[in-house]
Amino acid sequence: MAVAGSSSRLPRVPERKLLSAPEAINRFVSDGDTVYAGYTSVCMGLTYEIVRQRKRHLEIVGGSVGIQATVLALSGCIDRVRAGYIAGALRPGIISEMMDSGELKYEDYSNQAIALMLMAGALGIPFIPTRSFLGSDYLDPANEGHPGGYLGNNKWAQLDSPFDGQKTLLLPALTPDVTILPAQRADEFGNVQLWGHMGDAKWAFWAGKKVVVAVEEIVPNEAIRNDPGRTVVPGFMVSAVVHMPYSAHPSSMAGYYDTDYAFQRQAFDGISRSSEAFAAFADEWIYGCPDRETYVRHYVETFGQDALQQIRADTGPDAGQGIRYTYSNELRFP
Amino acid sequence: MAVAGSSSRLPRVPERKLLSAPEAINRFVSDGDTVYAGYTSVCMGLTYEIVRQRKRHLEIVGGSVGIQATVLALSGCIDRVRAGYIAGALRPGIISEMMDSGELKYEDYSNQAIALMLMAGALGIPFIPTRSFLGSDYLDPANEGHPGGYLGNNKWAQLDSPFDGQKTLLLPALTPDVTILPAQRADEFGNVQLWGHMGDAKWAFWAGKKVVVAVEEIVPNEAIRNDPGRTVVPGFMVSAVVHMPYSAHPSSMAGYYDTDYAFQRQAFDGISRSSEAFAAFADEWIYGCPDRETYVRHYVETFGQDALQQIRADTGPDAGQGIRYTYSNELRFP
Amino acid sequence: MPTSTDYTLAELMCIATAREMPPKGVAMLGMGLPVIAGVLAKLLHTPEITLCTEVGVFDWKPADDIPRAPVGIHDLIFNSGSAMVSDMVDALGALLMGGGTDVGLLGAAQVDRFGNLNTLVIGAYKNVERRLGGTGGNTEIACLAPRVISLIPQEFRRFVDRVDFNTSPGYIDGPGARTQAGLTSQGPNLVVSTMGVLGFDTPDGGETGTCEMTLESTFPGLEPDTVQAQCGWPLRISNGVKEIEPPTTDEVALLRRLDPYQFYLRPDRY
Amino acid sequence: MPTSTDYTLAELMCIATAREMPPKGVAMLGMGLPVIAGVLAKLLHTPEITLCTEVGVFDWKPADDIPRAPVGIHDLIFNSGSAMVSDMVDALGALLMGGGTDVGLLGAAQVDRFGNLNTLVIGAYKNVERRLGGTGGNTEIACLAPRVISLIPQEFRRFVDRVDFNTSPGYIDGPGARTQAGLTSQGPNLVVSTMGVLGFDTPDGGETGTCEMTLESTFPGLEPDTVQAQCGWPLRISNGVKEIEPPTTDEVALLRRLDPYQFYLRPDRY
Repeated sequence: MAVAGSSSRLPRVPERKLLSAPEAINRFVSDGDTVYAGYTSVCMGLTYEIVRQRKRHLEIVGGSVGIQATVLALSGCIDRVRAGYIAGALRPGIISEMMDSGELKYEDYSNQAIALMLMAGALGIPFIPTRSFLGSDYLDPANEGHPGGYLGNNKWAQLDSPFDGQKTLLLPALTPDVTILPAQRADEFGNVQLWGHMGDAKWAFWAGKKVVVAVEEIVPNEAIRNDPGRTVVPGFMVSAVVHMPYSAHPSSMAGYYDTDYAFQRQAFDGISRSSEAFAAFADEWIYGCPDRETYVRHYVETFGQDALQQIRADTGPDAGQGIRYTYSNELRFP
Repeated sequence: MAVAGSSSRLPRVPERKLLSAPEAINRFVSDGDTVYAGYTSVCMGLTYEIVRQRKRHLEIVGGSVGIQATVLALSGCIDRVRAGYIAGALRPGIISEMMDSGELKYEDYSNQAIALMLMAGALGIPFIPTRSFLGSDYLDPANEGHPGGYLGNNKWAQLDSPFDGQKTLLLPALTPDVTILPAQRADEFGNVQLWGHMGDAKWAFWAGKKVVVAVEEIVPNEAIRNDPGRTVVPGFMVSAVVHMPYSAHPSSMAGYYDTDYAFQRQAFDGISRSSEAFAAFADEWIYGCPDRETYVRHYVETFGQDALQQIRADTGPDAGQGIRYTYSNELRFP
Repeated sequence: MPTSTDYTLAELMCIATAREMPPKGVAMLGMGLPVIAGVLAKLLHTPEITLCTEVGVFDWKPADDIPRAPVGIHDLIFNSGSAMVSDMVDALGALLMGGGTDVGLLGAAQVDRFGNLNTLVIGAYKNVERRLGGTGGNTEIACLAPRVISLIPQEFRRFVDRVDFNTSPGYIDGPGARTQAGLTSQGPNLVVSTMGVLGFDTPDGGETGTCEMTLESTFPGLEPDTVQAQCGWPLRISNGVKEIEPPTTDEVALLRRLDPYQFYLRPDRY
Repeated sequence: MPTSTDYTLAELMCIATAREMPPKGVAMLGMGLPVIAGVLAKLLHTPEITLCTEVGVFDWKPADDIPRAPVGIHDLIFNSGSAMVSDMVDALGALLMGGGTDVGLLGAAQVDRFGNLNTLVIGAYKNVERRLGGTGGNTEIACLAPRVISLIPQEFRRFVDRVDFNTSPGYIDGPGARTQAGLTSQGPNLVVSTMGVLGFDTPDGGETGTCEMTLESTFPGLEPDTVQAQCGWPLRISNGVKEIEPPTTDEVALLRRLDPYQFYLRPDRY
């Protein structure tokens, strides 16, 4: 008669969370999934694994989606994007063409909207109001049914507050099928610690039905439990942890490495211009480097150890002086 | 033509935030204010100052309101309470009588509801949905218009989600006129750092139109900026900082002192039974100790230095090893 | 395992609850006895259970030599050994309402035949006989946890046909009522009293069956009639009702070690 | 203070913006030039201004010898020297929508006579001529900040009578339109271009007046006609239109020091 099993929406894998990248992506990313894959810091290492496993018909969501979305679109992995900013569309090229042709459907939101929608998804509420968008052309009925859209009336809804009449826009909850993010560290149980400004990462961790995280360091469980206020999501909400240094490169990871603009411009800037340019990039950096160690080695061979040294995040003070979570061992009771 | 001044709802006092308790309460608590005054950790030091300044017609709000609400009610400072749990009503006595007689009006919510309402208030949205309360007698129309109530139709409203039809309860935003809380530390600019489980404190800090915080330690601005992830609310949202060790006693402050159950039982348990009992308590601990230093001295004189030693939170590991927010001084650009 | 006869019924209520904890999954511990029952389970039976509380405690792991069960859901001791500490929006929002909880442990002043709980008032809300503290996080745990174990002393005034005020829905008024109200189905739920363990007739989470409380087992030496005498409606009795195993000396000893201040269990009660 | 003639118009746009920053208060810096303009102001003119960005940066205080202006709103350098770092719900929710921001700094592809911005598409949304990146946090800053300073290069294709898509409401289509749409009133707002500084005819935050963009001052050596030639509607010209002070050598030197990688300002543009 013991209460057993689990009806939760989360795929619990308490047995073993430390997986290789191929295992984690194979197990937790399925064709057709809605994928959150970062905003300020993106997990390129796992993104490339998605490309190598040729996942198809994915939707990508996020506040601003950058190089991870560009690579996934050019690889034919995604056919929908729900975001506030699509960096790949900034300049004319293949991404813009895919959006024009209908090959890549899109629903335009904003950074605040996506963050609130992820929070609503995490909280298990069906919608959350915002006071943004009011007065903009996003809400102009003339723009309903635009050819890129795929959400229809489920994109948002207007409602005056029943309490004070304030006009609001109701944003529907967003629960990605899988959240893929880099972080500084985790333990083998999936307890993730992340610090620094983090955009919409916290709520994406909590909103994802499945969560795959790649970390710079695996630390002992005690290191997590000694400073539980740094934990952004507890292990029991996480599906898999991948130990993958430099997983975010060429984006940044506070305390470890900064953005590599030189690489972004040399290797990335041209990839949207022609399918040949992308194929050359992918052959070298995605297929040619089947794991992150090979990628880092190839990077060093190509640009030198100095390049890796230069992006190292080595400036700034140590943190956390004088923080204690202590309690009294023997309480004062009458 | 420079953009000057401020239309914000916050009373900015950038010039000087480090105030004495009498100054802070005199300046930022007004008769009739809605006051949030803590949940898991409550600021008794500032609560007593409110009593000494004989503020009137306050409303107290919070998830669970404990000894701070009891003291404020018995002192005649509050006439309304909006909470999920009213510890003072647990046992028959003056608080229950005040609620029965209409002297103390009340609107019953829940801990989750108050936390969400504070968050909505902080976020500047007029309401937030929950899936709690559905199926309960709180929503039974037969219970509308109960004699203790004072919010009427502004208490909450039911709405089916326009996206999926899910039944929800809309909770109105809660923006206390003033939030009063203890914390571990702050700098003189009002940047507050708080750690450990914190109930609804974070959102109360952000939701308060005015914010008064009492801290165990004043630390240099650099200590804050070296570990900005510990900051729960930035100084520009805070009205006043009071340096007041043991401000939360007999409740607890992680890393400093644990709950003093002996004092709670000896000094507090009887105060709701008769007005004489409360008057004796108030004479000794509120009026007899006009500031927190005197209070602590009187505590030591009464119970001995050992008592203070016993509640000291001295067990548990040091936190924050290996946390660095570093960046690269010289970026890698082409 | 040597058994003990030196125990109170309230102690056995906690011990029996600990035995009923699921072997793994996420448990949200409500105020009061749920805390000590949850810690007892974690240390003795179900080391993989994940203990959480609403103030922002996630996956608290007590040391083997822990000096006490946390005194209340907000004891500072929760900060040492938790995998994460944060706040109530995370705990009652993202974790509980977000669907990450497997079981909630609750107490209440009253429970009724459908497992509804009352934490607010005795008497009518518009004509209060006796005011209680209020629901705290009880309502959301009852509404949102996929199953609930309640610890309620077996007293006639507490086991009532219909709670004076349903703060915390069980099966409300019968099959289908939860989903009709907008709640997810729930179960198998339990009530552990000071006299026995009671389930519910809910073959599929409250959609069918009578959804009524059903006596599954009694404490050693107690007959179903004794339980019925402390219950305000004709209690369903399971066909195979049995006695639970008496407490072991280990269970009693650990429970008492976890309550050094007799905060949870006073020898003079039950 | 020695003035400089060695500057580009884009540099002067940043310098002029920095001069227009309020002396104190909370500034939310949008993507692109707002970051370097805000840092320039903080270091040179308004040390008490509070710099924030939407990714969760609160009150960033650059060291005097800071090696660069942050490259983007999410540069790791924001983690060193901020009073608080957290996330976007805190920054765009609790701070911005909660009412704690005094001024927002924005860029955009187009601006129109009522100060509306466009960050999304050139052409009609249903018949896109040229897709842009999208609005990011631009929309909420325009909707929710009580005043806005926009940095827009003075080009005919950018200063249009009506933006192709109003992603970020200014005064929408005239007096009263903001409040009617459910937004708070706003102002005094500014557009700083590569040729001058433009205010709006909004005596009381957009409720009265024409709410039209109005040329307040021009850059050294430029006539209002030159600005008008790069503006797609008949521009209101202030009666007292004047020339701004030329940049000082300090302003130019610091601006260039803050942009060591020519990320913000390339010498070949404007």
